Amino acid sequence: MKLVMAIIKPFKLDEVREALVGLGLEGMTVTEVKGYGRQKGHKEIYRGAEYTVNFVPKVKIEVVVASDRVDATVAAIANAARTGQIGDGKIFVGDITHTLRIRTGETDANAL
Amino acid sequence: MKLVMAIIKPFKLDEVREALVGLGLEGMTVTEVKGYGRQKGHKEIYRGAEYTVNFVPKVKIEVVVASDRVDATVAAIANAARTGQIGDGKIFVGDITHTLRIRTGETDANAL
Amino acid sequence: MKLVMAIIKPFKLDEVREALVGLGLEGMTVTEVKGYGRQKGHKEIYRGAEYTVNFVPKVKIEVVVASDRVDATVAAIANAARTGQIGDGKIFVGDITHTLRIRTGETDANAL
Amino acid sequence: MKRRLSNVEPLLTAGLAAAALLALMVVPALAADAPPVPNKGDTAWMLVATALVLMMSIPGLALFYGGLVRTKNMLSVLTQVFMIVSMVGIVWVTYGYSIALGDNAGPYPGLIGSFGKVFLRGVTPSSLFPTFTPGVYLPELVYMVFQMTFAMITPALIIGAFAERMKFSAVVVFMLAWVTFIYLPIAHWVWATPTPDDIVKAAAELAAATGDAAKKAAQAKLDGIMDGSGWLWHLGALDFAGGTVVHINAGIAGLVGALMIGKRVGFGKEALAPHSLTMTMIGAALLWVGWFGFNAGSNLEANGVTALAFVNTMVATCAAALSWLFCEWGFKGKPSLLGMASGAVAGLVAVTPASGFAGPMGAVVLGLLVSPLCLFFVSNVKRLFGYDDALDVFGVHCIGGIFGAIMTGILVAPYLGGTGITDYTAKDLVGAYDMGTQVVIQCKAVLSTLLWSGIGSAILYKLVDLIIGLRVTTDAEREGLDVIDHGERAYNF
Amino acid sequence: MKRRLSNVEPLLTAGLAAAALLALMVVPALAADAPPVPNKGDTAWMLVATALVLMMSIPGLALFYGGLVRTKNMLSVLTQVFMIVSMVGIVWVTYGYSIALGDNAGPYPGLIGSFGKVFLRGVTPSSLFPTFTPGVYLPELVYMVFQMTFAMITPALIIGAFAERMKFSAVVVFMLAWVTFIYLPIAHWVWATPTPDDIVKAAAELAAATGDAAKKAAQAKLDGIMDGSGWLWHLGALDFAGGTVVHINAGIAGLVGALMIGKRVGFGKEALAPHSLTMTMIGAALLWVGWFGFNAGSNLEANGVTALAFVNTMVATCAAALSWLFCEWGFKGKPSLLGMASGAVAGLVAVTPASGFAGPMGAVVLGLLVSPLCLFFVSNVKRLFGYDDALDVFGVHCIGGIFGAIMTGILVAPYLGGTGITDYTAKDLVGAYDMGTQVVIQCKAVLSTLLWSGIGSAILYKLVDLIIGLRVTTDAEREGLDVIDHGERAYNF
Amino acid sequence: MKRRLSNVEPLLTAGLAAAALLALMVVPALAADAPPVPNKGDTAWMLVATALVLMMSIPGLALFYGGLVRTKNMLSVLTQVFMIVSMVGIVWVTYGYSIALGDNAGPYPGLIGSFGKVFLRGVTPSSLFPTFTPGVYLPELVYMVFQMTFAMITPALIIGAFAERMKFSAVVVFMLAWVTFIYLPIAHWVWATPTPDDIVKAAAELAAATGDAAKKAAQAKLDGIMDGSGWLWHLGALDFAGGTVVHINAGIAGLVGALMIGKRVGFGKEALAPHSLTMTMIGAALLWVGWFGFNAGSNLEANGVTALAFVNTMVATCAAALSWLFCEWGFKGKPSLLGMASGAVAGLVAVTPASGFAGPMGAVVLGLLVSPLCLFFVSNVKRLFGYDDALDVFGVHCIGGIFGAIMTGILVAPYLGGTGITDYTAKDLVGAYDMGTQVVIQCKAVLSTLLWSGIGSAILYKLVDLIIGLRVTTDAEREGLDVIDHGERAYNF
Ligand SMILES: Nc1ncnc2c1ncn2[C@@H]1O[C@H](COP(=O)(O)OP(=O)(O)O)[C@@H](O)[C@H]1O
Ligand SMILES: Nc1ncnc2c1ncn2[C@@H]1O[C@H](COP(=O)(O)OP(=O)(O)O)[C@@H](O)[C@H]1O
Ligand SMILES: Nc1ncnc2c1ncn2[C@@H]1O[C@H](COP(=O)(O)OP(=O)(O)O)[C@@H](O)[C@H]1O
Repeated sequence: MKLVMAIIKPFKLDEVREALVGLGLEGMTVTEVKGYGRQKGHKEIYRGAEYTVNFVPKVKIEVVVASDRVDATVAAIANAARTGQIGDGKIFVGDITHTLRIRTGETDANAL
Repeated sequence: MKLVMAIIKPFKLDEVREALVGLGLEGMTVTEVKGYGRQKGHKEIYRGAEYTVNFVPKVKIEVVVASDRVDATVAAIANAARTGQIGDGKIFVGDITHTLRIRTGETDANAL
Repeated sequence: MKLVMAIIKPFKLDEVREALVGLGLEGMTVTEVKGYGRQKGHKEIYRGAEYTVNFVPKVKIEVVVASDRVDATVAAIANAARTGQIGDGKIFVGDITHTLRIRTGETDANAL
Repeated sequence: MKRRLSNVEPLLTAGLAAAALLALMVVPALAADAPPVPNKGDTAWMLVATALVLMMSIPGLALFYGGLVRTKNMLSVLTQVFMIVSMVGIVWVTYGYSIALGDNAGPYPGLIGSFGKVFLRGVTPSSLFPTFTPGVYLPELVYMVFQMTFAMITPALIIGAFAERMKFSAVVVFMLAWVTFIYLPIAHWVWATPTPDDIVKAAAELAAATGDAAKKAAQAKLDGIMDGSGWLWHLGALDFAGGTVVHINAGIAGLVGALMIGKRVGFGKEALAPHSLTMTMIGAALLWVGWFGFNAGSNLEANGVTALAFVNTMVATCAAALSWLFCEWGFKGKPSLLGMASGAVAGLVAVTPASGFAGPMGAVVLGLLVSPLCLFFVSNVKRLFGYDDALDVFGVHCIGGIFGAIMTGILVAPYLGGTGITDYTAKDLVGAYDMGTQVVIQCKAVLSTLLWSGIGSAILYKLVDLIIGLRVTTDAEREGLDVIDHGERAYNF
Repeated sequence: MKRRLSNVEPLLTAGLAAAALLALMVVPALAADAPPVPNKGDTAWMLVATALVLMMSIPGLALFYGGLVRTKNMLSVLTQVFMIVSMVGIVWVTYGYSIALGDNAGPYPGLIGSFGKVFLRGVTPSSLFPTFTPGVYLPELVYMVFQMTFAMITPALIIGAFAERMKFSAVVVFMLAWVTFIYLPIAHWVWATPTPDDIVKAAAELAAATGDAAKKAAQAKLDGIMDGSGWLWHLGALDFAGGTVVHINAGIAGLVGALMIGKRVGFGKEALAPHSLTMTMIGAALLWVGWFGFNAGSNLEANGVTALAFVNTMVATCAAALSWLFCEWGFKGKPSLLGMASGAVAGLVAVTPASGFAGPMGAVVLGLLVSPLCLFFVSNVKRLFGYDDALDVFGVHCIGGIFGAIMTGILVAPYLGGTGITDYTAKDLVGAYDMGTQVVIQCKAVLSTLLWSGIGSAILYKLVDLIIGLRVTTDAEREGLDVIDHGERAYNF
Repeated sequence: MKRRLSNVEPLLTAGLAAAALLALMVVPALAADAPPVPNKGDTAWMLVATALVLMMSIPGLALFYGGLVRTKNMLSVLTQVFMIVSMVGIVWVTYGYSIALGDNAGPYPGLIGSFGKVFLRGVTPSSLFPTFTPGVYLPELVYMVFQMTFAMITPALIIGAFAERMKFSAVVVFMLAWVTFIYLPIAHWVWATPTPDDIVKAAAELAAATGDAAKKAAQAKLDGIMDGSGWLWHLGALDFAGGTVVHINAGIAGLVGALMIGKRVGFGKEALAPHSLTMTMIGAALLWVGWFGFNAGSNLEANGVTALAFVNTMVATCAAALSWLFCEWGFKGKPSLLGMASGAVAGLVAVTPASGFAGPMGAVVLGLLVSPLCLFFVSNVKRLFGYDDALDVFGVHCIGGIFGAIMTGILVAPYLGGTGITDYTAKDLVGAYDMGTQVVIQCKAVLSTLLWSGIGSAILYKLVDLIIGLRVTTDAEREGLDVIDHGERAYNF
């Protein structure tokens, strides 16, 4: 199994979720994160003091899939999340060696 | 070493923490996340507008353990987190190749 | 490629970011997390009721780097994040098998 | 003259002859020509009422609206309301008061005031202003600043319609123009009234006049006094505290704005849920508390009619809040806080024109009815036509205001527990109330407001759009107005 | 008649003979039979006081409570308070006012009013209501709406006890019943008082009566007047602004509710920390500010006694806030904001019955003592018995109220700086104060309230439980009442 | 005597002879020796004003400040403000009032009061206190509690300067000492005034005196009365509502504190962004609303001058808010909410001393000018010198206060629309106004305040530092004062 971890623009979350559901993936986990990259932050001034906010709000989607579905998953996310503008984000893929569904005790592919 | 990553129901956090501590694990990292899965969200209506909230609040626990303790760890989490109802969550296990304790510079098993 | 995941003290975030940028790393993703470890939390009392807050606020930095840059990356983070006091945090390294830049479709090393 | 004249009511029922007597008895000031002394109780009440109306705008309205937008636009709402309040304060003392209410000496006294009191010329701590009771006066500065707060809140109401997408610079320019060209005239039409003492005196002279010539002269004098007042008031429109001037006016300007600026990015697709209903609740509660100043303060005195306006404001709001809650519970499945708060505001809006005229039970009925009507507009009608009146300025303020204005013509009826209308000239007596006529007058007032404000606002939006543009870019809208327009974020938790 | 009669105090010391004089001198209205005219300063003050008491409930109490619950239940608290306020407003004008305070003409005038003023029948802008000073009247609408706000806040206080677990529908039904069957009678017992003018006049006639028959007749008349009042008041219970009617009453109803509904899921195991002490602080501060309307408004006039009640409200609260802060610092290790805010509320509760009777130094002592007592209850006693009075309605309002009620009987003593008690009939003179008797009377008032409200509430809870059920399911409780009951979330940051 | 004496102004222009007449006519109380009766309108207004000033501190100032600190220090700000308010309330009734304003019978009446009214000895509900109009009195308890709220807010202002790093215990001790040794004397210097009636009477006797000896005696009597007043007031310093006593005083104490305690950890390196500008906006709005009580309440009556102070408070604030907004827009690129709110507060500060003296247009000018000045201080000057006045107590309150105090000397000029100065002794007449002299007097008042408060505060900080230490450890500062000092967190979302 593989962990597909995508960092995307927050307002793209719903489209990406729909794309994954369309693929038959029934589970995913989402985290609000802050990203640093080519897309730059903004300046804020509070009375005298000026602050540069280096991080921009992003959303991280983690979805564990069977290894053979990785490519489709990555493609679906990329298509749904793309705006073509700087800051669209990244997709990283890593390995998962075990999976367990807590409720039932099912493991691995059955647990996804 | 292995990274055990568990997505659980928020109100189970304390029980899971105690179970892990009971196992002699002295460190873990917790993130508030939103999960999508079989457990469905709810509807919200604000004046005329109706929104379906697809995600439910979950907690993600990440704990890195020596490889030989993975099974015990997974079992402990699963036992503590189980309610038997939809949405109890998942446990995923992946590999960790290096570990470092920042304070002391200790590495790998010593750093856990 | 490797995923370097560091759990650090929140007020060290800017120094660590600068250290990574100094190394030529142009992207990273940051999450606010709660940590449990040797550093203990505090007590809160609300009227009669006493609560022990077991978790302390931490920041998790995730940065994916080419495998040959792992050591430099880990060292840079460790140096910038160290205060020498309990709770300085951990650095974990895992494998990443694929990477994709959503905007351009570039993959792997080119996508970092 | 259609404002209730409570203190002299019993006398007035005796008709014109009584009026002569009255001039000598009830208003000794006139007889003796000694300057009237403001009652300190009235002054105290009106100062408090003024502070309460300011509190309605900031923080009240700002929070009510602010809680309903997304986090990234919170500060833009707060800043816009705060800016409008401040700008209108300066407009008011420089030329607004004079043009709207301070001076009926211009060439078209029915339509607009004139520049006689620009920069508050001649308004000193000892200047007096008449209340609605003959012989009772307030320090003019009190009246001036009380009315200022009405001019502040009205444009601030509008911003809810085009929230989350209009440029801050455009808001500044538009609002300056809007207050000047839309608000000031309408306020004049409805609220520029003659001094009751003058009417009473003239009516007494008319009554005392013998011989045709004398009668004609006296009548002409009385007519002259009446013609010096705003045309809607002269027509007999009843608007105790500003249903037309404030709510219908702002509501229609909001709708026009929402239509001309267009929908928010993501409207109808993404969830645009309120970022903090807690703030919205605080805002609604402070609006309610402050509205006592608005409605009961509009009596300009602290007496039994003030108490009536106060009570009506209380019970209409209770009724409307409950009514929205239960309608929503019945029709949409769940009783929500936002619904309850919206109902409270709808009730406050509806009772505004009626507050000093309806009886408490009439106010309860008004409240019970206004909520389902507004609920229907903010959900069904809005969905049907697909306009993005972001915070329902039209659905609540315009619709609630129209309903309240028309119902005022009904609920004022003595046989429905209303106060009836007493004429200072004692020609129309209590009881001789013609509901049909009054409702027609009310509709005229509503229509004139809709037309002037609707068309006028459209022209102003268009002009501002041509000159500086109304709307931010899509990217800016996504990022949020707080960072884009103001360089700040509301929260750093 | 145990309410202080400040203006005529010096005269009264001359005894019964003076009373005759008084009726002619101080109350010329009675002599001349001219209708009394309300003082506009009084009217202004009472209108403001009313607005302040509304502000205590919303947003004050709603935020104070709301901040203490978890995020997921925030809106349920806000909605419950808002709903109660609105519902009671309608109850009050339809039948509540008549039954509680508007009408002493029923068959059991000591126990309950009657339906003479349902739907505010006969209450017009020119109706008057007596204050506590002979010859001084308020517009009745002002009195009516001022008292309405007391009826609004009392049931709202209760919800803190069973917060985070009671069904919204159950709250609606329970509160409607509770106000009707518990609040209205108790308010009548304590606050349904005769017109001072009537007493003064009757006392004067008694003094002037010669011959046994005449004396008897006069005495009977006086007795009749007194018997027309609420029995607790007649008994001589001192409760300036509602220690029994509001705080003990709500506090015991809360405890009974907490016991009958049971503990929250996770109580004692999970952390149930307040979600926003910022909101709690705002609430506490607005409660304090609004409480001036509550306590000083209860004098119904704007005079020196009003000032005394105002000052006592200020200093008792200061003292209690400090006292809780330092007790907590000493006994629990850290001085907390929540402690300080709780102390302030405890002080406000305790000074409520005493506010117009104690001297300022007495109020300070009262404040210093009430905090450790309440702190002991909300921490130790609550832990000992293990009931889940979620927001400490019992520990703060009931205990603080009982303490304040009893201490009122002590602090009113002239030799402790209190005002003493002057009888309108001039039979008890200032100085002839019997502390023992008074404290016993105070205890009787406390006990009757505890019994009626405690038992009555238990019955009502049980009935509601049988009919629609009091509590949500465990799953719903875990999810939070906001989403379950209201379909909304408080925050979307 | 430099306070405006509005009601008798026309008479006074007739000079000394008129004063004799006046004593008999306008102040019949004095002639007939009947006790004056407070006007209920005045009493109502002043009670409301008092509640408004409390609302300025809590929740107003607490939120304004609290929103500007980081989440982890929110409760520390709220608790400090709440604690100061409570502590000063007790200080005031035990000895503060007596020492500052209650008693001019001590050995140095120009410098300090005495212990005659400790524990409010002799202050009963029937005690009266003179207003600024001869013959007009308030219940002394009202005056006492109104002034109490000024003593509460002044030290609370200071905490903004050393926010986020001072130990709670140190704040408690420092503030107790500061109020006692710095605030009470300065309040006395400026606000301990003689009874106008006494002056008028003495002036009349002087005018009536014939023969050198009689004249001398009469003059001595008049001088004696004047010498019994605070020295700054006697000097002729104009400070309508507390520019010196409150704002300059607190502002300089804050700067000294910020310097002595040192910068926050991370100052200049880490982002120390406000955690909730929403709270700051609520605070600013409530400060504005409450400030009407502060400024217009300072007239002690509800009349035309009260209205003037009210209007000036309104328009100066509007002008200053706009002015800051546009200056920031022009010079820093974006118009911010924080800027607008800061401008509003700067305007409120600046108009405080001038509120009853300037004309409305003068107040507008004052507001327009104060904002760029304060903006320059909080950004450029602060950066230049590198002190960490965390919430800009010096830059806004001290600088704004100084500017307002000096401008008061200018704007009071009748030819600039000001009210001019009328002397109760009728020696200086309206119009005979010498701006140069007055500005010099104003500067003296400013300087004395800066010196006494600056040096005095430095000594007190040092003492507290030696005894218990001023500052928390670096680790504690990183963790946040909420958890460290109070064992709580502000939010648990
Ligand atoms: N090497 C990396 N490791 C982890 N996260 C990264 C890395 N590079 C980029 N990111 C994440 O991807 C987001 C988008 O990257 P950015 O460089 O701004 O735009 P783009 O992906 O369009 O080139 C960043 O905000 C960050 O959260
Ligand atoms: N394939 C997946 N990848 C990542 N997270 C998942 C995946 N499937 C489920 N989850 C997480 O587990 C949670 C529980 O899953 P759900 O299907 O609702 O219930 P259950 O685990 O009882 O079958 C989800 O809310 C989501 O956060
Ligand atoms: N085994 C682990 N797995 C995941 N996170 C860990 C683990 N051990 C520690 N951490 C994280 O590292 C943080 C610091 O650890 P702690 O033991 O407090 O101090 P130190 O790193 O100085 O020994 C913890 O708060 C937790 O977030």
